[in-house]
Amino acid sequence: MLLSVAALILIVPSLLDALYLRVFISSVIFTIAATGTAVLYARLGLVSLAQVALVGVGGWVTLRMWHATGLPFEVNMLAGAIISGVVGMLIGLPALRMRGLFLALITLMGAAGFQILVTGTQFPNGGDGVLGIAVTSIFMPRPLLGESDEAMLRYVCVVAVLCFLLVEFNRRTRPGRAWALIRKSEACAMASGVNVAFYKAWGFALAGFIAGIAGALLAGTLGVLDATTFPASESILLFALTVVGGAYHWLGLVLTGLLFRAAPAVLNDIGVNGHLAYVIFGAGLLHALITAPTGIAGQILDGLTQLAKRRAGR
Amino acid sequence: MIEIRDVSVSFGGVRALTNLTVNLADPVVGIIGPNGAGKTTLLNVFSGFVTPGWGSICAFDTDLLAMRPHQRARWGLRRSFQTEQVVDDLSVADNVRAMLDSLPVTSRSERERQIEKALTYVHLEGKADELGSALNTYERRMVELAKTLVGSPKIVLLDEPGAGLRDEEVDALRQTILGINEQFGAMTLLIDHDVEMIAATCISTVVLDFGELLAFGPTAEILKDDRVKAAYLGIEEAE
Amino acid sequence: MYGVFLVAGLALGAIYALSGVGLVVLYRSTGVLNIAYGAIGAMGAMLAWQLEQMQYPEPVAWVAALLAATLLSLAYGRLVAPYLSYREPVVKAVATLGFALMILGTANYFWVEAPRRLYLFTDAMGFEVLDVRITGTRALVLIATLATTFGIAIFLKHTRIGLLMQALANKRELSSVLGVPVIRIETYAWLISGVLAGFTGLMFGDLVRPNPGALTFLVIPAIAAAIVGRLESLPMTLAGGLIIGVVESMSTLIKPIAPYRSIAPFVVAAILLLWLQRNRKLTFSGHD
Amino acid sequence: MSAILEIDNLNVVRGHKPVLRNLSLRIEAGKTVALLGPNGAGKSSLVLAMAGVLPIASGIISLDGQNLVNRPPEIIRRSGIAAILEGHQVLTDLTVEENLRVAGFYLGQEDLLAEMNKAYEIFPELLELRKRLAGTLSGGQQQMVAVAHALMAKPKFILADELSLGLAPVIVKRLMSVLEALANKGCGILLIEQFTHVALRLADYVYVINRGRVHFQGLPAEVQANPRVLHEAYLAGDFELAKS
Amino acid sequence: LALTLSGTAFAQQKLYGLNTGKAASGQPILVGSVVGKTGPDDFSAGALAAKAYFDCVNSNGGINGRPIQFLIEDDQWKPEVAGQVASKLVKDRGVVALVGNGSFVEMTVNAKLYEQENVAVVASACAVRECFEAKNIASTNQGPVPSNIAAVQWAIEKLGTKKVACIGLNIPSNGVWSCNLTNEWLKEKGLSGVSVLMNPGAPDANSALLEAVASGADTFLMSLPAGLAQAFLKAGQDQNLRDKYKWVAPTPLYKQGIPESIGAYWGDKVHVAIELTKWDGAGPDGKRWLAVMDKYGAKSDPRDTFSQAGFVSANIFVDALLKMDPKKIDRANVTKALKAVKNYRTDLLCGPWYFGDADFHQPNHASMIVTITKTGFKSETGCFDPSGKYFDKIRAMEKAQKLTGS
Ligand SMILES: Nc1ncnc2c1ncn2[C@@H]1O[C@H](COP(=O)(O)OP(=O)(O)OP(=O)(O)O)[C@@H](O)[C@H]1O
Ligand SMILES: Nc1ncnc2c1ncn2[C@@H]1O[C@H](COP(=O)(O)OP(=O)(O)OP(=O)(O)O)[C@@H](O)[C@H]1O
Ligand SMILES: [Mg+2]
Ligand SMILES: [Mg+2]
Repeated sequence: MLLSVAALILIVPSLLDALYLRVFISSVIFTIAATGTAVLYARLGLVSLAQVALVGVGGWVTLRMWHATGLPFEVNMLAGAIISGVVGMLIGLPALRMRGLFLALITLMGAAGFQILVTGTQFPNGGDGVLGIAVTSIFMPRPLLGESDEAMLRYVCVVAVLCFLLVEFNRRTRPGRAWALIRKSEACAMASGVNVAFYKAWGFALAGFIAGIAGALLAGTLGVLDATTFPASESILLFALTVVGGAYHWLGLVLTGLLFRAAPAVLNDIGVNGHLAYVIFGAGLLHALITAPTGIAGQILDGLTQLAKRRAGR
Repeated sequence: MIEIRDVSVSFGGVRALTNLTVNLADPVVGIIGPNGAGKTTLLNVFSGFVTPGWGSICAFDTDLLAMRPHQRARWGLRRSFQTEQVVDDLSVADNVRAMLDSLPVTSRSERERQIEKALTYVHLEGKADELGSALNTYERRMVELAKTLVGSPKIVLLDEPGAGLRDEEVDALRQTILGINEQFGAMTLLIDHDVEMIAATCISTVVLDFGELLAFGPTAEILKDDRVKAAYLGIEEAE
Repeated sequence: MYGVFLVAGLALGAIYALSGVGLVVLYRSTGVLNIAYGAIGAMGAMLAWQLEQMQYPEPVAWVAALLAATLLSLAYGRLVAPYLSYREPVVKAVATLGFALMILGTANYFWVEAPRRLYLFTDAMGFEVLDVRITGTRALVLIATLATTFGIAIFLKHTRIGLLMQALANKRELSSVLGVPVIRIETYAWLISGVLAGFTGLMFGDLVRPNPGALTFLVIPAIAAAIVGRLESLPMTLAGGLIIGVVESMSTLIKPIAPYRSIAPFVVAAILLLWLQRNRKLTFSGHD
Repeated sequence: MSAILEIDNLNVVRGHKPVLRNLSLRIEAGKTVALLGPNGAGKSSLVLAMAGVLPIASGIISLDGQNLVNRPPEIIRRSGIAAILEGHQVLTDLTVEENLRVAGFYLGQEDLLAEMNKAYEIFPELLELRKRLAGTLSGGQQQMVAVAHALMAKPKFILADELSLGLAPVIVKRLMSVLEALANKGCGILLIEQFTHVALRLADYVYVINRGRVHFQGLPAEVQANPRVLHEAYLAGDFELAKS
Repeated sequence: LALTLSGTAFAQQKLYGLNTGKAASGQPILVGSVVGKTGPDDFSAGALAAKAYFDCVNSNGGINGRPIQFLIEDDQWKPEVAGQVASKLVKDRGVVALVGNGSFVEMTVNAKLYEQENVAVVASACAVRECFEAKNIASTNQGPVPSNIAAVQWAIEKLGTKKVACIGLNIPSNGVWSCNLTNEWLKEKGLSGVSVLMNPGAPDANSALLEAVASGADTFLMSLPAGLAQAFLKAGQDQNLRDKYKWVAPTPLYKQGIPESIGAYWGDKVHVAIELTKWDGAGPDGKRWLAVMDKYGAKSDPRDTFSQAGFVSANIFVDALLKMDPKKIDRANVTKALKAVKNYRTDLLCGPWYFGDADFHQPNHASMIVTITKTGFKSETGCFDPSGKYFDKIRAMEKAQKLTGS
């Protein structure tokens, strides 16, 4: 499994042209972000509609760190991820008392607030002080291992795999079991000795951390960021697509990333009018939500098991 | 030894428990009473989901109410719920392991030993690796029971564990409950509407009615009590 | 000075409150938080503008706006929503984003960005309060908000349909087993909310600007007002909307935060909600 | 005129799994039919299918010759079949009284009040609780509301899934006499009970099902006289399980 | 008569490029354009005008026989998409240059790519600061700063303005930047200005209006996109403030449909500084622009300032290429040729245009003032170059590098 993924990561980037290199880099980055959404949704039964905003937080911190210190990208990325994890935890604090739609909406308020703040402050581009904006944007350089688009695509893929593994590790150990109990019922979890508040906060922190990584990678790819990338509506869309792709399996998250970034790019590339693309995209979203309740990945996997069964039956 | 002193609970204007005072000492104690008598509420007070207006519960010389819910679990309080809570996408062993995660059982081998012992005790040793979703109602009940038995429990609270089981299964459950004290050293409080089961397992029984203590004593005597018959069993006219 | 901003804030708050009320009404009966609410209203407003351009009399524009919004709302309610009825509320809510994108794309396709202005006869009326002129349109928004808030609250409480709507919102499947004609009742709810969306869109088209994008995403601050009412209480939603408006307007007076005053809805909603929840214990599964 | 609720060769699939397989069964007005079977036999699925909640793959459900297959639940309810679903299902955000009003909303105002009063007579507990949100009731109290829902509908047939679950013996007794009275008045009853003896005492006819199939049908006396009937039916399931 | 004739002949010649009347059939020259089309506003007018002109050139001999293949990409107002489509044009398709770019986000994201790949951009709708401060981008429009200042300078001279409230978007590289520079300019003149910043998504222009009123200014400078400026005017009308204040604005309000949509109430009360010359200018290039648009553009293509700017960009490009050896038209040579453009004169611009080799490009900085009447726009001034240090610096640089002298 891991081997074939490694082979894919090695080969595919060298086959793509410049446009699709860029498109796939973005797709993988948002696959990573969706991984965070999925931790909350699939493992804890909670919904965060602030994930794209947290990606923004991670990107902001990464840029700020680089302009301030000039440290290697990976260090800044870690800082971005940690801060974004903390912010994620703060946004998730109300989750200790709420769940369901309410909680989702509270996180949406967080995302909307971020949108306004960051429109006003913009992302660091080399200006003085904490909030300073430079006359001419200074671009943060790519990470050493990702200087060309081709290398960058490999770089984000490797980070994505690491993020999957991080989540998988959490899922298979203590936090994973605690989350499973909480999802079933908080009362039951408490009666089982689970510190519900802690493990919920842990889930939000992990989701935020992963979003931060995605943000850092986005900043690393583009060198500068812009507030228009992180409106609240994008956070809603990312969650919707996580459901459409399938939150319970990594394949679903890969699909989420592709739907979020590659699908619009393909429509744009083949010259579909941007407004009509919205219509197609919206209709596709509705269609997928209706016809694939377990997500597209769920359907694919279901189909495969059925097929395997039928083969075995014969 | 559990001392319940003056425990009162009200939800808004509804009094669910009124000045409940009783000392429980037997290995298996039954709690019965009409619907809405306050049985589940009493269990919720034990596990900390409901904070009583006043009163105290002292168990094995520990003030139970002073602890937060998950701390009580670490201390040794266990409970099952009126609707079962087995997690579908965890294996049977993981369902039990989740309980041990937050208990101060340090060594890995000790944990595995305890899981095995509990699963063997409820006759699920062969299903340790199956997912929760593959179990039937009875097996799910048994997983819940196994969960309450790991990590040296002191008190096990069971809320209608027999509901929805068929007769032979109830028999098996009965045997399981009876052995808890001997095998795991915990004291069991059992709520059930199945009087036969109460009679067969509980040494003494608490009867609640409208949040008040209606009667308390050895089970056989209690079930003969006229007030209990009238309020709970509904056999006053028949005899 | 303060008075001026207070009055302006109330006028602004009425905008938030009006759409908040529309959102809550639908949510209470169908369990759908309609993110497409703004888009539906926008479509109504654009149509009204178009008809005004084509020199139709104003009443025709009004009717067309309400009708278009109602039809859109009904279309979603009848054709799409039933397929999602068994999904969790969040999924039902985000699904409406798909509908919003469809409407927004269509509107933008037909009405490419251009200078536009919607005229309503109420614009010409007006009176002064504390040095602020309140136009007829703003007054109408405030009155309509008050009227719908209390009218609908009474309707939901005292009529059979209101009761059945509540039942549906609570448990759809059980309600149908109990004999509630699900489709019919839900149709009423989508109808009412469609009319409200159309009216809101028309008012916003006048007060904000007839621009599909701007009107579509106004739904997010409107959700803030609805949150204050816990998606349930109409009077609280009204209060929430007004408070948000006043806070936003008053923060103009505090220099450092003035440019960021649009954040008010979100901050106010979060704070009020946390405060209203302060006594709640940890949640139990299945309860929001 | 006596109504008949008939099920013929019913097949129901949940997920990818057939849960009812060519199941046939018949309930006559005024008669009580007990449906027995181990956990997962498909009893609840049958009730859900009959109530119109589960889609039916093939087969016939007919009430006096009128086909009810895949009709919406509210139509089935209105035509006189009231299901009491498993697991004390109530409208949690509504008060007890509102719950009853919803269940009988299509009756006239007077009828509604009359039925409501009848329900309160059977469950005086509910009268006291009528202003409470149903979600805050105890498990047993909720079950009373669920039964009252069915009574409000003035049904020709009642499908009762695990009626006594979580109810105090005193209430179970009361309920059983309510069912008896209903049957005497001409209502057909499908009774699903884990307490076999309770069910057998009340029933006029018994079906034992397992794994979605009928394994035995006959008079309660036959089952009582020969408990092996039950055991064999239950074991049949295990046997199949071992095979597959 | 002779004079008009020769004028038409001149226009004719330029209108048809090489004026051969024959379609070009050689190897196409790839040219790209990145515009923000799908989003809060449509910035594609410049590219559409450029396309019309390129079509015209192609059917008249092309660039010495080689047709221009023009690829327009929509950045959808999204930085990532902007990066993607620029990569596509510059790397995958290998365009020799970009012409007619107009966007809010594209220049910021791609400035570095253009520099690395040595491709020159003759933009036509720059809106943010980064666009004017990039090495390889020069635009034919002037952006908010000169336009703001021109409007204010005129208001001081003609309307007696003393204190200005600059109403802008709370975006650092747009509203904050342009309002700050305007305020600095006012300070230099011994007057004062305040910024009133609002969020792009703000629903209600009313509080911005009240804030502006509270600032004590006598003149409101609406440095906003047309939609928001209009909302601001509407709030002003609601409060009936028309006659209590002076109302001026930079270019965005110079747009078809504005007089009708803001309404007769505002007739003769709103004054706009425009970045290029008037649409109905009588100059040969002005006429040629409209003629090309009519013949080669779509009916729905806007005929506005940005269309003019796109037309100018395309002309600059074609003129530069026509001078080159058609066999040597590659990116490096085109970039060199474009950067060498100086003292380019057209009646569509108020001043001469140049690309130059600097880190900073503001070739277009002279404006005209128009007043919005009930039915249209009325000229107040001819072209003038605003005074002040900001412009002195630019003019000094132009002189030193001989970019404008003839
Ligand atoms: N959250 C609550 N809010 C209001 N009243 C409540 C709440 N929880 C329980 N009650 C009431 O408290 C009383 C006791 O309820 P409890 O659940 O303890 O009964 P019980 O003895 O377990 O009954 P059952 O046998 O039916 O499960 C009931 O009248 C119930 O309605
Ligand atoms: N939601 C569901 N989706 C898919 N399969 C289900 C679902 N619920 C139940 N089943 C399956 O349907 C079969 C029949 O279940 P059903 O609940 O009808 O049995 P039952 O006879 O009522 O059992 P019990 O006595 O436990 O209530 C079982 O094998 C069960 O696994
Ligand atoms: Mg109970
Ligand atoms: Mg069942």
